Amino acid sequence: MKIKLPGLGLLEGLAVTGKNMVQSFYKKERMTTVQYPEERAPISPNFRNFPFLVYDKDPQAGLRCTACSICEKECPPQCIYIVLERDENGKSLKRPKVFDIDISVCMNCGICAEVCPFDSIYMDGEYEMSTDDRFGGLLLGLDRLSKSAEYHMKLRPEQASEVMARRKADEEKKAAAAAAKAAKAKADAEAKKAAEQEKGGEA
Amino acid sequence: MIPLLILAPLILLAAIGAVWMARPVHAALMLALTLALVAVLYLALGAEFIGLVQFAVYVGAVAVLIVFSLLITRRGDEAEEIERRPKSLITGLLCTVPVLAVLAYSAIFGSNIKLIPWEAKLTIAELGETLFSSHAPAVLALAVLLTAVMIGAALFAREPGKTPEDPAEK
Amino acid sequence: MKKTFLDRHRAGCPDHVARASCPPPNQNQAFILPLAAATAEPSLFSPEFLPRLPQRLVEMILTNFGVPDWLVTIAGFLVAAGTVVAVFLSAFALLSLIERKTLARAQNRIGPNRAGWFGILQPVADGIKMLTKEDIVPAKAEKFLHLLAPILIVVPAILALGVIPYGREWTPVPLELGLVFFFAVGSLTELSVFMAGWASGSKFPMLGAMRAISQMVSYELPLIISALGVIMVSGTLSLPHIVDLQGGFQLGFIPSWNIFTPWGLFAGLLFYICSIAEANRCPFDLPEGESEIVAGHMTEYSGFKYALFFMGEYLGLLAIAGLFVTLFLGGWQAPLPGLGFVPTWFWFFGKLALVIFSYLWIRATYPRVRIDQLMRFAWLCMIPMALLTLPAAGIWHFTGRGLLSWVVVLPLMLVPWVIVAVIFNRRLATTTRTYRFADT
Amino acid sequence: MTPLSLMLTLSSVLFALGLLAVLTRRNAILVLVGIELMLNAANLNFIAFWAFDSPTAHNAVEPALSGPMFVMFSIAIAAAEAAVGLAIILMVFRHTRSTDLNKLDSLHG
Repeated sequence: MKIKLPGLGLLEGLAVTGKNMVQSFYKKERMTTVQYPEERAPISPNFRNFPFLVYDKDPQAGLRCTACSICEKECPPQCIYIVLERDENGKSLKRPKVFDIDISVCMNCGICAEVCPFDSIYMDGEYEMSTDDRFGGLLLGLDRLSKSAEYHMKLRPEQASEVMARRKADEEKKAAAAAAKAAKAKADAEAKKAAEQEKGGEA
Repeated sequence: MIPLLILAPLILLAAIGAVWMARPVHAALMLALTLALVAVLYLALGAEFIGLVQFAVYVGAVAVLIVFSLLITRRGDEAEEIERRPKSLITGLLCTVPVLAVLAYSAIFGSNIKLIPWEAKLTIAELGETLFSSHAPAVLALAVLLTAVMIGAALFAREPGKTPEDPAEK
Repeated sequence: MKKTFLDRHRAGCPDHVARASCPPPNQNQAFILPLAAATAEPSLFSPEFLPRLPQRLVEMILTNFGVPDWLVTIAGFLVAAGTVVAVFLSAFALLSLIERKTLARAQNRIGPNRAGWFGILQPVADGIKMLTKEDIVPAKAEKFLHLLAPILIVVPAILALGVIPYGREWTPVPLELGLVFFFAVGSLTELSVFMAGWASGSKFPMLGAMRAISQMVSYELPLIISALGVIMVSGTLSLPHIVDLQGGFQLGFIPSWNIFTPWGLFAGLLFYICSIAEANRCPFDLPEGESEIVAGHMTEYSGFKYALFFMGEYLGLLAIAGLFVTLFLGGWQAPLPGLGFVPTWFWFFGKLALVIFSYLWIRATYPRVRIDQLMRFAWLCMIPMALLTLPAAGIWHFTGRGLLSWVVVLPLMLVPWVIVAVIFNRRLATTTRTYRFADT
Repeated sequence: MTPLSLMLTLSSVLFALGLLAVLTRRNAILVLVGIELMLNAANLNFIAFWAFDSPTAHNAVEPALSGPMFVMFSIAIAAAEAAVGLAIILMVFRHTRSTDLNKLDSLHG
């Protein structure tokens, strides 16, 4: 039965801060703060800040984004603006000519990363985004948004590796499908040629 | 003699300020200044303990009390106060000037008793001893008076009817 | 003169005090006690006389130049005042850094370490920042009073610092009525807090000032009553003499400070709590509670006047802590018998550092007290307990000041303390809070 | 103009100023300021006579400190009077919402 003397609560409070004060000098896990500009605290894996676009090898050609603008429609604060690139006679080139995200509006919810069918947009981990220009500086264009797949791999290893695995599997399937289609097309072509030879023969 | 000559005009100026100033809080602060200067005068005259007690009691407590009650009863009526003052001043002066004349006459010409000046020094030990030996009943009466005053003042100033309810019990 | 009670008491000076250091004080002492016993002039640089070095140097130089005697004493006092101000302004600068570092350590942070080596130049940085900030005076403010208020907060703190005995040889101004002077000057801060609040013109400072004054007034009473016990027992109001009477050791190693007496323990605790409230420090820092009244009476101040307020607050804290050390922790008396070689002012500033560290520790621990709890605590708990220490000191004196008096006085003090503590605790015990979780 | 007479004239002028304040001020609290001034003038007389006239020379029997003693009691009583006076003024203010002495004439009959 802990005797509850009226004054003891005060002393216990002092004991707690005293312990903190003393241990902060020698116990490592007590000192959670780091000297910010020089050392930086490691960010946790699923920390998400503004989105970024992934490109495989070449920033222009390898850009995974096909300007389907699903993310533009899904974005709650509507801070994404996409213009589809079309060649001279209006046929879509499945590539964004303009892809702007207004990071002063973006609330880092990550919905665009979830809905993107082409694994092209993911949440970034970079938090030092301060600029001196309130409007232009906070409107990130394609050049600042697109980052390499290796960066994605470095930023979020397991998510990136999962995406790469899935993409590799798709390629193989596509390749296989293409091969199969090619084979079928070849088979049809031969069957048609054979049919024409019989018709030629009959005629 | 020199400190007295320096302090006397200062005290008068501060007292005039306390009487004449339009805004009540300024008058109260000038009163605090007068009381502080009178305390310094007591120190100059050699009564240190009295000077320090006067400083602590008056400047520390009474002046704050007056200023506090001025805050509580704040009503911006200085304007009336200013425009009405000339009329009230004449009647006021009519009453106080004869009083002042009598007092001043007796002060300057009246005192012909043989004074034997001495090096005035108030030792705290003597003051304490006389206070508690020959004046002990007076001190006890004063103690009773002060407690009665404290309780009375608290009762007067309290809101009528409403006992201050204790938030903890709610 | 017939032998009065006080003479009989003083003639029989308490034995444990070395007779030499306890002259019967009922001689006709001058308003200012003789500066130092006319011992042989000590060597100029002996550690004991270090604090008085500048004063003695100036007096020596001036007497060589044939300056009239009264001018020399005035110059001596000015230089002594200069040393006090220099020492305690640097202590104020250091204290503002140490406070932030200790609070940081209590919260597992490191505290300011950017400006200079380990943050040692942080006070300089703060000072420059304060000086370069623009000094805004609100339009509706009374210009003169607005300027006068911060000055009137710093002046009493420095005046009070001049009276405290820092070493056997060094009391800047050894007044015969040191304690009365301290409290008289200390009560001036209430007027200046009012001026700060009222002269700023707007509502927040006015409310903050009213709260600050009601707190300081209601905590000044127990402060003075708990100091009365010391005056009663020592029989004098002069601080150097009170410290002399706390010399010597009981039972061989316990120093006979006032804190180690049955009544002194409780009076010291009350004085300590009231000194926290008087200096407006946490947990009684209601007047400038940031969450409630912006910055209390200091809201409309900026730049140097704001820095003056902080200087006033910290110097006031140093002064009241110095008085606590002088009255209860035996000023410059050594804690253990065989430490004669250490200069005495070292003990005073060591104890002062410990007391100030305890203030910081308390600030790191306790939440702010609500205004009505604060008032009820002062009037219902502090003043009765402070009044209780007076009869206890009397009984302690008349039962011979020895072990027997401990046995008699301690229960007399403990029982009411426990009763009040339990009653206070039960009334304040808030009803247990019932949590209603959202019914999912 | 001996120092004693200087002190006496000072206290008489202070007394006159206090009386002037009591007579001319309309705000009840400032009347109290006048009363405080008058009380201080009286105290000043006591201390002046004590300081400039050697008590022991005249009659050794009478205690030397009658002046300061009187002033001690008068300061205490003046503080008590100020406290009660202000409490009454607050009560009157709460009742009639004004401290203007001219408005407090409900006993006019």
